[in-house]
Amino acid sequence: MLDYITSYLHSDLTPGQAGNMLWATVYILIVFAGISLAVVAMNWLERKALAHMQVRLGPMRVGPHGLLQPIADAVKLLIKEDIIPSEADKLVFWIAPLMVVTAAFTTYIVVPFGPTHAITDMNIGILFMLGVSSLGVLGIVMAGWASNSHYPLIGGLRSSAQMVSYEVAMGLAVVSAVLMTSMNATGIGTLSMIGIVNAQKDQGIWFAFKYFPLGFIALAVFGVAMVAETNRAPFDLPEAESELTAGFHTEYSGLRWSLFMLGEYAAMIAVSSVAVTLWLGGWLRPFPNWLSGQPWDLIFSLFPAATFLVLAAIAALGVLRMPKHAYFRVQTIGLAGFAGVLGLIGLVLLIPPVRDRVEDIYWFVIKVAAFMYLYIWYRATFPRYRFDQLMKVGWKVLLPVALGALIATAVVGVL
Amino acid sequence: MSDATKYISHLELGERDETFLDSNELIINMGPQHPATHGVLRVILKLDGEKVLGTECVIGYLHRGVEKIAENRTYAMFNPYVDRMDYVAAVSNGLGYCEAVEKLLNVEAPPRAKYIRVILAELNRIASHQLWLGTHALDIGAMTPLFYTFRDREEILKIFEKYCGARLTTHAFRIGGCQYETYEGFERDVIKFVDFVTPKIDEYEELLTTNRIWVERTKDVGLISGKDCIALGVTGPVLRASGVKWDIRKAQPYAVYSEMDFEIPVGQNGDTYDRYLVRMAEMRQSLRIIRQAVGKIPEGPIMAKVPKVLKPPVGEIYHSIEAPKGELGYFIVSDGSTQPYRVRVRPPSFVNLQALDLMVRGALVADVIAVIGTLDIVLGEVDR
Amino acid sequence: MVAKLKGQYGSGLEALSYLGQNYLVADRSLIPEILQILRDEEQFDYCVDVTAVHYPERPKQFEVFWILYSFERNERIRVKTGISDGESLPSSVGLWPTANWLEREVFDMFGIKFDGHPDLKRILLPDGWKGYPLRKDYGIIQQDNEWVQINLGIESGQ
Amino acid sequence: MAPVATTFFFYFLSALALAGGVFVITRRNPVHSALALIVTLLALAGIYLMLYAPFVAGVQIILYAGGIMVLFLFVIMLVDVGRAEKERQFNRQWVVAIISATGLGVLFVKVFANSKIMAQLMNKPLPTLAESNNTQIVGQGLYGNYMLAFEVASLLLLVAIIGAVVMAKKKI
Repeated sequence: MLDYITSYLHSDLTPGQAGNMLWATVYILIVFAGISLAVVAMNWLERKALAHMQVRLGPMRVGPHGLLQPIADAVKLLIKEDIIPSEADKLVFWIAPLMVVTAAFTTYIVVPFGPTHAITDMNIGILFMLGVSSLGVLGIVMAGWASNSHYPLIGGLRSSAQMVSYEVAMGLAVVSAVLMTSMNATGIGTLSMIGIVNAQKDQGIWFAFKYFPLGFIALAVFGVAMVAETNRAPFDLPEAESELTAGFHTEYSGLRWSLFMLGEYAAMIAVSSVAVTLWLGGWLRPFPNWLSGQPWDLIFSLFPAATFLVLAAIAALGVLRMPKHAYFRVQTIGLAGFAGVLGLIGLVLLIPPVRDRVEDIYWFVIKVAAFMYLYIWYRATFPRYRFDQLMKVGWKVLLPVALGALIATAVVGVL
Repeated sequence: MSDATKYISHLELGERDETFLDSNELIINMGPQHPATHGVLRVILKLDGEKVLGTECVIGYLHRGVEKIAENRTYAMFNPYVDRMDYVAAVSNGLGYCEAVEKLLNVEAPPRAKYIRVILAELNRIASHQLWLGTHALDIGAMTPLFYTFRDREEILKIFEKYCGARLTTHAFRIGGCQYETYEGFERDVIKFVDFVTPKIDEYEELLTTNRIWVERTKDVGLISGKDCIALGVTGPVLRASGVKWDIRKAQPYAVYSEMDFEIPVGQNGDTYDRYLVRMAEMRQSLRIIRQAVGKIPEGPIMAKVPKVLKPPVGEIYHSIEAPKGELGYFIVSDGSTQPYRVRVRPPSFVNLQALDLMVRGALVADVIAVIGTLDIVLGEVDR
Repeated sequence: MVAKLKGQYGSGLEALSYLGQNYLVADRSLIPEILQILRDEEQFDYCVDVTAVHYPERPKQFEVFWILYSFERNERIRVKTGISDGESLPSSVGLWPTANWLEREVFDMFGIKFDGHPDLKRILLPDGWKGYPLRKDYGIIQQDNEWVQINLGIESGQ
Repeated sequence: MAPVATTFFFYFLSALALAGGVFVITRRNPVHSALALIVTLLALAGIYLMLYAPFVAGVQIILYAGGIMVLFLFVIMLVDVGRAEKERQFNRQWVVAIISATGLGVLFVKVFANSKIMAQLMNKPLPTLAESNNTQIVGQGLYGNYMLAFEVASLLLLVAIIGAVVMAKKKI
């Protein structure tokens, strides 16, 4: 038994490939918890970043700088009354949010956080990812229909049309990246997520910069399509609040509604992971060619610890800047505790074995976080597209551009 | 007019086409509780998919019988009520009412009072346009301008509060002049505000004017020609954006607008984008007026000699001013008693709202939102 | 203009001015023609307002006003006429489409009917409401109690 | 990876697919039927995975469950479900259907009972399918040996698309 547990530690495969059920379960639990935590953190970060872009403070009351706001929100949503409209189709109404969440979380099976840090590596990794994430739209359509109300129905119709349209452009962009994996000596490419990153490692270039600007164009197309796929501003028509009140989830409340939100944010992280894996080198650290060699490896492996230490320093600065007043005492202590935890994590990350294992994950997460920041930025900047304009962008701009980039990549690759 | 039916918004809400596959004609009830109808407007939409076949506005949810109240109050007592109509431009409402009653009484406010009135009315115009811009942008999906405009509108409200103690329903003017002398440092505050807000308007424009999505969402949306505007009685920025250079401040100047040097911004196409540009330019012109007015403001009394009990002679008067939303008119009939015999308010929002149907027919649902926003209606004024 | 109109219609028409504002007082029978002429020949292309006043003690209970404006001449004019209760007026929606809602409001508040109006129904008050609030015999706190009880499920709206 | 609990998953997925299929034809509400069809399609994808055909499984999910069923639902949602439920079902050929289904069933039972044919089938050595490069094999097959068939199929689809456009548009 012990052997069963420890044998995996020496292998350089993902637990799924190694066939180690125990470690696969552990990984699933870690990924599930990690993504849930990321969604919660994203909730807070989005509100804070958005607020600062809009000359306001955002949550400030629950905990220091509103750090505990997501928890308060979660509690509120859990204890809220769960309403099912009497005319709704109860079964479908009940299944819809589960479908969205399930689809969003299932995709993480193949997301490679590091060379071995994935639940499993499938031969059809990217295909699986796109396929399962496209099941999420079924949940939205079902929610729109089951609510038996006009606004959700229009929201559901909009979202199905939108997602089906943008999947085409998205798929073509992905294909051009997959095509790049076959530009090696054997001429055989791969659909496996880990394989794609390894191809970038072997070819010594991130696919975003390969055949510049072709790879970059494909990334840009994917970057637009992924925003549309996840129903986020400026493509948030299915839930356009000023037009359709709340679109497909108008009739949802409490826990079910929060499941939709959970699914939406999880899907955002998932598609960002795809973009990072396909074009931005996944877990690879930046500048592997230019800044190569032992010292640089060491410096880059110190980044995770440095990040946490800087965050801890910022939090500590916040502690110093807290008003010296009895009213703020609890908050000050809380913030100091938070700074302490961050600092402690930073120190732990300095220990060499931990450092080496965590570095891959760190770079992956940082790249995904950049995409998540883009999501917030879009939301603060752009008005919402109209439906016909959305379709026009999807079919008349993105699709030809993606197709052109694909053909150009193939031609350049053969030459 | 032969093509009068073009202007009539009347939905045939008859039987639906009951074929099995062709039943995608949808009747949607938008409002009275809806995030984008700016209050309690209810619009019944007849849709073919997302295309609007026709609309019908159902209003009156905020009807308070202001005109009936007026008949049972004295002239001075009714003054605060007018603030509650267009509650985002209360100063303009008060200005129109006070001037109308003054006309009826045949008195004239002293010059200093008139200058104060102009300054406050123009500040209020800016505040109203800022509120419009924020909510309009929010309707179209841009959240950020809302917070920018509300931050700057706050400064105006602070000036109001310092001047008369109220932020929104100011009741700033009295029949015959102003009740309050300006506070110490009023001019300085106003000039400081003008200097502060001038770059901010550029900031709003930076966010929106060249934003591609904004331009796509507003260009050629809600088109209305100048001829249609006049036929439908649409006034204010909507009329000017359609290319008709008409502003009561210039055409029939009241208060001291005849002494001010400003321009009337006009648009060409009469679409939502032009209306946006016109309102932005109007804010700049208002700043220009304020700057001049503060420079020229004379010393002197702020209240004309009016009797304690107002008893206008028998007669009737119509007086209108250029409110932020268009022509705001007061038609007052006096029977010689202390109470007006009849007060009729000619609300710009009410008349402008009629144009909604013409502007959105054939457009998409999302355009309805944009057009309701661009008409800049305030339901307190529509329903009175 | 006034002279011309007066020559045409004689005693049915009076042209007056009060506080610098011109207005015509016309007979009910002359209204459609006068409005037509004002719009077509005198360029009063903008109907500012249509409203009414109730004088319960007069035989012709209602005075109805049209407030017109001409962009060409930058001039306002009021046309007023008196009608008795139950009498109707020709609708001017054909002349100025803006009169649509304005006439509906007059109907809503005074109960004056406009012939030829495309959709004459209540606008500010609910469709089933009884009574015309801006008539002088309608008390200020009066309301259609029956409607309130049926539709709102409360005893009284006061 | 070594397969786990193969028998269980085979029967589980088969039962799911069968139950879904039955629900598709027995539900009166078309949306419920469509959802049952999705369950069937997903179960089939699972069976493909068990057959070491991950590429087919992935395509099954992305095309049928994620694409075509969304369009199905799209159309069904626009239809007045209340009316559709009262509509006469398309089951007038139930006699023919029963006869053909029974025939097929008898054939299956016969083959299964006939030990000679079974032995012949079972004794054949199974070709070893490599899970790790399944996609590559499919790709080479489609664009190598079966190039012509593949292109003909795509041409057929193109014709179908043009036909749909012509039928949907009243005037071009």
